[in-house]
Amino acid sequence: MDSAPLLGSLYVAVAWLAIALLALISPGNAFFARHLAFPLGALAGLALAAFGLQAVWSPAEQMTLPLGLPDLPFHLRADPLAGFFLMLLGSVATGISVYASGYFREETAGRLALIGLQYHVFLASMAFVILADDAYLFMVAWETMALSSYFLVTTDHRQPAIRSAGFLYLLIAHLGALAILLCFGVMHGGKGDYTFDALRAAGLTPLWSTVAFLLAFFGFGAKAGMIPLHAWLPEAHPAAPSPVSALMSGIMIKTAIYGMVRVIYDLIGGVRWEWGILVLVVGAGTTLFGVLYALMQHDLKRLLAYHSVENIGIILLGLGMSMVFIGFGHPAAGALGLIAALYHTLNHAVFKGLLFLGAGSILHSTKLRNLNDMGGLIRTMPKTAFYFLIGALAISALPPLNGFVSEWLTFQTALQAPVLQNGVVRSLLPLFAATLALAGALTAMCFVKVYGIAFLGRPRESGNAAAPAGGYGHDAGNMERFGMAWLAAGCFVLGLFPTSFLLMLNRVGVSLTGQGLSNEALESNWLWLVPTAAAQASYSPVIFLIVIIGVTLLAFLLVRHFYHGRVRFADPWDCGFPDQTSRMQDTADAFGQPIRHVFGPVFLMQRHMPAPDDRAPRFSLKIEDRHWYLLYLPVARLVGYLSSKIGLLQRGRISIYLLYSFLTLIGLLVFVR
Amino acid sequence: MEIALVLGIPLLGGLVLALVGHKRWAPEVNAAMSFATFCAAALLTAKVVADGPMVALEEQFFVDPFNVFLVALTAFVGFTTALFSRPYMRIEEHHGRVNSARLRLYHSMYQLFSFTMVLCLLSNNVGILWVALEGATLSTVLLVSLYRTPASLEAAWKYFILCSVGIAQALFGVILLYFAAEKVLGPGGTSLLWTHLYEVRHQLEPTVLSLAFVFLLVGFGTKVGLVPLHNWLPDAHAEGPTPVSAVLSGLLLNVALYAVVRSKVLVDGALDRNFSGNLMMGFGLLSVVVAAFFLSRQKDIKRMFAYSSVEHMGIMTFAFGMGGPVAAFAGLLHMTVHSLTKSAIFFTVGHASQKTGTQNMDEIRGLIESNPTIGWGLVLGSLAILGMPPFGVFTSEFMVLTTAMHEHSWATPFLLVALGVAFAAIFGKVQPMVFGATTARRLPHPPALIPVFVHLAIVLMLGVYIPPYLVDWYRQAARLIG
Amino acid sequence: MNSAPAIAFQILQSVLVVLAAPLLMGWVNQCRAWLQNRSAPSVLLPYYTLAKLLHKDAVIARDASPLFRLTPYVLFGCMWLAAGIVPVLATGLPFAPAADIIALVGVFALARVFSALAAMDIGTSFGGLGARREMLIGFLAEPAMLMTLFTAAFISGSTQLATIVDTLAHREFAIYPSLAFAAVAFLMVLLAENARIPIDNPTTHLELTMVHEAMILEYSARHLALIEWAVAIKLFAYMTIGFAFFVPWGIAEAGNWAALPVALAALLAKLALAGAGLALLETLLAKLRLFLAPEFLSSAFLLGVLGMLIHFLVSG
Amino acid sequence: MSLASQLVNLLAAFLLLIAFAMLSQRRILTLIHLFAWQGVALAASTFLVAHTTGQTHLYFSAALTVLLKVMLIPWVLHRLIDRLNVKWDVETLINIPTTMLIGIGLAIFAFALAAPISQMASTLTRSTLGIALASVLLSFLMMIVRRKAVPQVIGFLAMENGLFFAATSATYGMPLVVELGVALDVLVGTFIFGIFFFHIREQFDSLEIRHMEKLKED
Repeated sequence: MDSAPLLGSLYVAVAWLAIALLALISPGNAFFARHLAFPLGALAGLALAAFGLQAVWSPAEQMTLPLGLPDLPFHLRADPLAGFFLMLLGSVATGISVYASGYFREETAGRLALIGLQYHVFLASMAFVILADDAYLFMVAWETMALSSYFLVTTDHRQPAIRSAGFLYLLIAHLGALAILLCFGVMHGGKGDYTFDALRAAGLTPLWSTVAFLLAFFGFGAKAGMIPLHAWLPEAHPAAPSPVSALMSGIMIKTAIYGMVRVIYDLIGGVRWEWGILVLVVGAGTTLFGVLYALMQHDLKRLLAYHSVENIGIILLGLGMSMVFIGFGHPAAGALGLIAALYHTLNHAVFKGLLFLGAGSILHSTKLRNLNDMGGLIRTMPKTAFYFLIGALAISALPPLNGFVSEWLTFQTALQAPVLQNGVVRSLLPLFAATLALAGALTAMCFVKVYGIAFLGRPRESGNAAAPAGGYGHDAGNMERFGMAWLAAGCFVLGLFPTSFLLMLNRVGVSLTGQGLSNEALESNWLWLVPTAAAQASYSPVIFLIVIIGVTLLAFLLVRHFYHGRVRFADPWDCGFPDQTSRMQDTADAFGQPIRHVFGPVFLMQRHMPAPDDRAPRFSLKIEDRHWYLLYLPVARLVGYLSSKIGLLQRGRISIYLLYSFLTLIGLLVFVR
Repeated sequence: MEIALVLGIPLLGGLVLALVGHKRWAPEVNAAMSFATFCAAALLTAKVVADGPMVALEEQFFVDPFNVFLVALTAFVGFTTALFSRPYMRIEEHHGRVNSARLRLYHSMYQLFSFTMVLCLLSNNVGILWVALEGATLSTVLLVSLYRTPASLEAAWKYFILCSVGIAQALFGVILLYFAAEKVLGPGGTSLLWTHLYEVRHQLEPTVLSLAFVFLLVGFGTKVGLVPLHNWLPDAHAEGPTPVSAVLSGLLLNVALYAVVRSKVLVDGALDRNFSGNLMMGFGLLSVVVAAFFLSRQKDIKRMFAYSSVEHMGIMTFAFGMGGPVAAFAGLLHMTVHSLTKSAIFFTVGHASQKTGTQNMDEIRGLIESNPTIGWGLVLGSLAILGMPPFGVFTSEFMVLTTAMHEHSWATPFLLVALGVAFAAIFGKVQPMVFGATTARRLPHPPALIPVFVHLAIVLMLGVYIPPYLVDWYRQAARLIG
Repeated sequence: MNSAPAIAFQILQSVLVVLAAPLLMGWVNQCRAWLQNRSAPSVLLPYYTLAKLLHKDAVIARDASPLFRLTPYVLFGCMWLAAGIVPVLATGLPFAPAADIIALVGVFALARVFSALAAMDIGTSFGGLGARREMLIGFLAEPAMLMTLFTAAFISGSTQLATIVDTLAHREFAIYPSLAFAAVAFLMVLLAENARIPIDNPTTHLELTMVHEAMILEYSARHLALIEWAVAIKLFAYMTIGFAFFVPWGIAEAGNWAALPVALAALLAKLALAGAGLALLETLLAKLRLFLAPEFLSSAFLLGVLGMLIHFLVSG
Repeated sequence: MSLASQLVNLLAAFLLLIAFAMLSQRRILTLIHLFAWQGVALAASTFLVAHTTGQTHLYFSAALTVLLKVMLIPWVLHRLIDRLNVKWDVETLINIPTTMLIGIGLAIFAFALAAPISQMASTLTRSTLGIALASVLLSFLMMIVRRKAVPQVIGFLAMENGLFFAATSATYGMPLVVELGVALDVLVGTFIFGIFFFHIREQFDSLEIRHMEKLKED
């Protein structure tokens, strides 16, 4: 069949919808929702990944559904870009769905039915966002996605914090959606035709295309979580059940990247370098802000959420560089930047999904989410600890895992700067690369903190009821472990065989920018990752891994062969101070202390230090986001002020009301005269 | 024939219910009559869709796609509201807020109100249209004060005075229209017949018509609830019984807007410039913005949704003001989905406030826990009215916004701000009401929630799929008024 | 490229680095002792220490996880890998294209992360303290290092070490002002990364100041030996990176046996000088307070960035 | 200018005069009387127009006016204030001279507005359109400034009078069916107002509308 990938993807999306409905229909004992829905959803995801992969390598194809507006039936299209994101969605959703089938198993029937419904509607709407080929279907899918995820976030709606998080989330999502809607309004040529084909053909003036770009950037940025529109993200992601956090952080915010690429590269077209500079500046700010605030967190899921902000910043850096290069007429370098950004998108989906799942397993088994209460989990949850370590190393951009590859590609893009003619811009790009370097190192620091505090050391608050002296909880169940293993394998595959993905992304780049990587890059085999030319840069993760394992093993064997393997066990050295307790270990807050010291002005801190004579000394620290005070609260106050002023219009006096009518009448009559 | 049925059934129903007095089965009769009206309206619709526009009874009545669509909508919402009011008013009676005399008044006036609505829509005579619209005020004013509380009396008084005065201005507009028409059509009965006016609209005197339009806009606009003429609206919605709020928002405002749009068509014919359109866009925009800011300070749940009606009437007025096939289509669609959604919201709101014994939003909590259907109905309805896809309200807002962006891009920042503020306001208030721990008690009668979900299902359907015949129908209507 | 002689070169270099690294350590210590007017220990002392440690029984805390025992090997492996990438004796090594300068920095980061994790494994307050300080230094040193390397990368249009060295060593001589900035920055990073004065003092175990030593407090015997060895290789690797960038002359082509003696001699000379220089620096400088370390390193970072900008200004 | 037309103009002037008088009148009883007199003037002018032009339906209209606005409604109002025992003087929000000044301004505005339309009219009453508009606006003003419920209603009814006058003066009256409908609305409206007075009185012990300012944004 000709339209296999598109039709197949459509079937998968419909299958998800069907699962959603079936989950709702059998609420009695929720057998379906409990045992079948999520595994079936995972299978569908696997199929979607395959179709997406096929779509990348097939020519673009379109179809219409007999639904939608008059004159505007739903248009669907599968092209390489969509195919890539479908693959991302499908493959990551597979792991998360398997995990979810274990995670949600103990929910009550009613809740489970609702979760099953919302979860699969969420998945289906994301698929439709990617498949949409007209503005209307796109918006419908986009907002359905927001709505279904909102309900998932508020699953535990009895907690006020979760309610307000959900509200904030939906509000910002809606504002962003309005901006996107207006962006489509700008692009459509007044012919009432909202298909993407028509929008592509619109031919805007530079002014209007810049307006469209700004609207799209704002609208999609709100969903992606770039500053200063990120405020919802660290609230909503921790509030949601962990598989949902993983979906949101792993996939949903990537649909915003999809939207950005689709609208800016494909629909508006004619990318200008000034746009790229804006994207770079925002991206750099987002990156640094995200990682610095992540370092300050002690709520594990919140910390991960801030890292999502950071990684969106990294993706934006790649996109921005790409736009700068394209704007200056260097599509090859532009394609490289785009590829780097998209590759990071995929990588982030995989490792952030993995990390959120790991956090979910911790939460599930210990009921803890505050790092300061954890410790020593590696002993009770060794398997989770292993998977989490892989995720942590991947997000810290350490070779040979996947996070490194995409950051490496981004650096390579920045190093193309000498081709630019504009001296200022040329010297700016390395600065953004410096930001990326800084963020990478800070991320590593943050994950040393997370891993060291949560999994290593000894349990901290042993007074905690959930924390028996020997440690907490139990390891994750089989399904949960399988889900994590799937994504952890993804980290390895993406890290070790980047060339095949590079070639795939090259097709995406060619389809969007008209030009791809150099021939030398394309001819390199699976072993060698060569972005431009072998003399310029190359990287072979497989060899890298083999050597590092080989050398490590060699060292081990040599030591064992020439010497002995004798080991004695003892208490840790107490420095001559025998009364140490596990509470004296470093806490998450303490770990961030140097950063607070160095970057003090960035944070809004409220600290309470114990006095020397305190009976029960406590240290408390509250870090707040300055954006609240600089942006959100002023806006809220302005709205409050305006509405209080407007409220004065209506003071209950009928005479005044009559006067309004009277004045309106007189005013209009004067106007008519 | 069908016209006679559509008009006769509610009139008969009103008389019967008034004469017989309150009986135990009065709510059922009310619902049955409304159902019969709906059936007749469906017949009429089928006929018009098949045979095209027609006039009847010495041209005093006429039906075209525009008004038959509203007749069908009116009859449908009238019917579902009657279904809803059956348990609702029983619970009110159980709570001792109404007695049988007032129920008699309520049921008969409900039918008479339906009658005036249908009359207003079907009348070919602009004068009778005015009379019917004033009749609608008269028939609902006593319903607003049904509870005889100080607040409800105050609300009804304001409603009565403001609407009567407003509509008096419209009468002046009608006189001016007649004055202009007489020049062309000669004195006598035909000069006020819309079908005739429509044919000669290009020959009407522009000065007079522009003046007439001002009076008509102020007059009918008062009933539409355009800012700053809207002040009666929140009070009347908040203090009357909920079924009345539902029909006020769902039907009366639509019909008043219908009158404005009809006037606009004539004025546009007479004037070259887009005079009426600009005025309507201005009023629409003002209503949207002001109502959005009002929304964020509400404490009373019905009052809040009343302001939401002001906002949505503003959007429709803006859409019709823009004109053109897309915007007019969007306006008509918005009329449909707004009246369905808003009445559905009022149904849930009614039961919610009965369950919690208050209309104060700070005291309503945890509806999803205590009664999932009411809670989900409210939250889905609110999301729908806020323009969340895949509900149909989004469809029309999509068309309005994108058209506005293209043709009147200056207006879009205002719309954007207003929609954002409205979203924050309404959703920020609805969310705590549906989530969290509950404050509700049991109801003595099972609530009627089927209408809620029927309405929402239709709105949902219109969001993803508009049946072709409906599209045709809208298109024909849009052509008439675009 | 992947000819047998080239592979032989690769193996030769790797083995040489591993074996020679403790010698460099000994040389630095000897120089420092001379400069400080102490009687110097044998230049071979590091070898004796390693042998002693390897023979001892390992003592491990009861709570230690497998990560703790794995880390010394990983550290050693990482450093060995780094030594294989850097063109110490020759360019065009068969293994070199597998990792460029960015990957090299990645290798060091990997090692750092593992050592910090291992430090936190036991759950003593010292381990955490050391890890925290190490990461603090690392997060600043790593970007500074990258910026330095980028300066060179921009000059040569490549991030491949081999290409960079080729460009700098074999083209006609040119003065790159940007490299001067980069060199200073690199030196600062080198000091910080290798736990030298003024950032850390490799000889102290004072709680308030120690960084690296705090992290490895729980290690003993063969594990400690591997770590110490890895530290020595790291210093060696860093120095040779510096040579490759700033004084690349004398380096051989892989497989060119004839050039080997020259390259070896050049390397020895450079190392001797650099070791002495390091000892001199350590003698002249005082250790900084911990919270001055960020300032020190951010200056390095800024110098690196400045070097890059100057490259663009001058060449543009 | 024909005699009929002069008479109509005279009656129109009389109508306007009464409108001003109502605006300045404090006593409620007198207000009702003035309203009745306004009805008389309206009926007379309608009759005159009917007689001159031979528009038979205007006779109906005139009769209806007499019946409704001269007799029935004043009588109802009279009974109401008797029953409700409200004979107090009328207070205004703005003092009466100011109100009058505003009224004069409105009248001038109305004339200016109506002038171009009057030019187009072919009726013998055409010059009175401005007066009709002025009396509508004056009644509106009166509704705004009065603080009691009853005078507000009288203001509303006076506005209807102005509208009727506009209809006859500009167009020789609306079609009969419309006139009947409007009359019905006015009648029903008056009754509902009456009902309201009792309800309000029952709830608030007074007919002052300042009690009814509770529903507001605060």
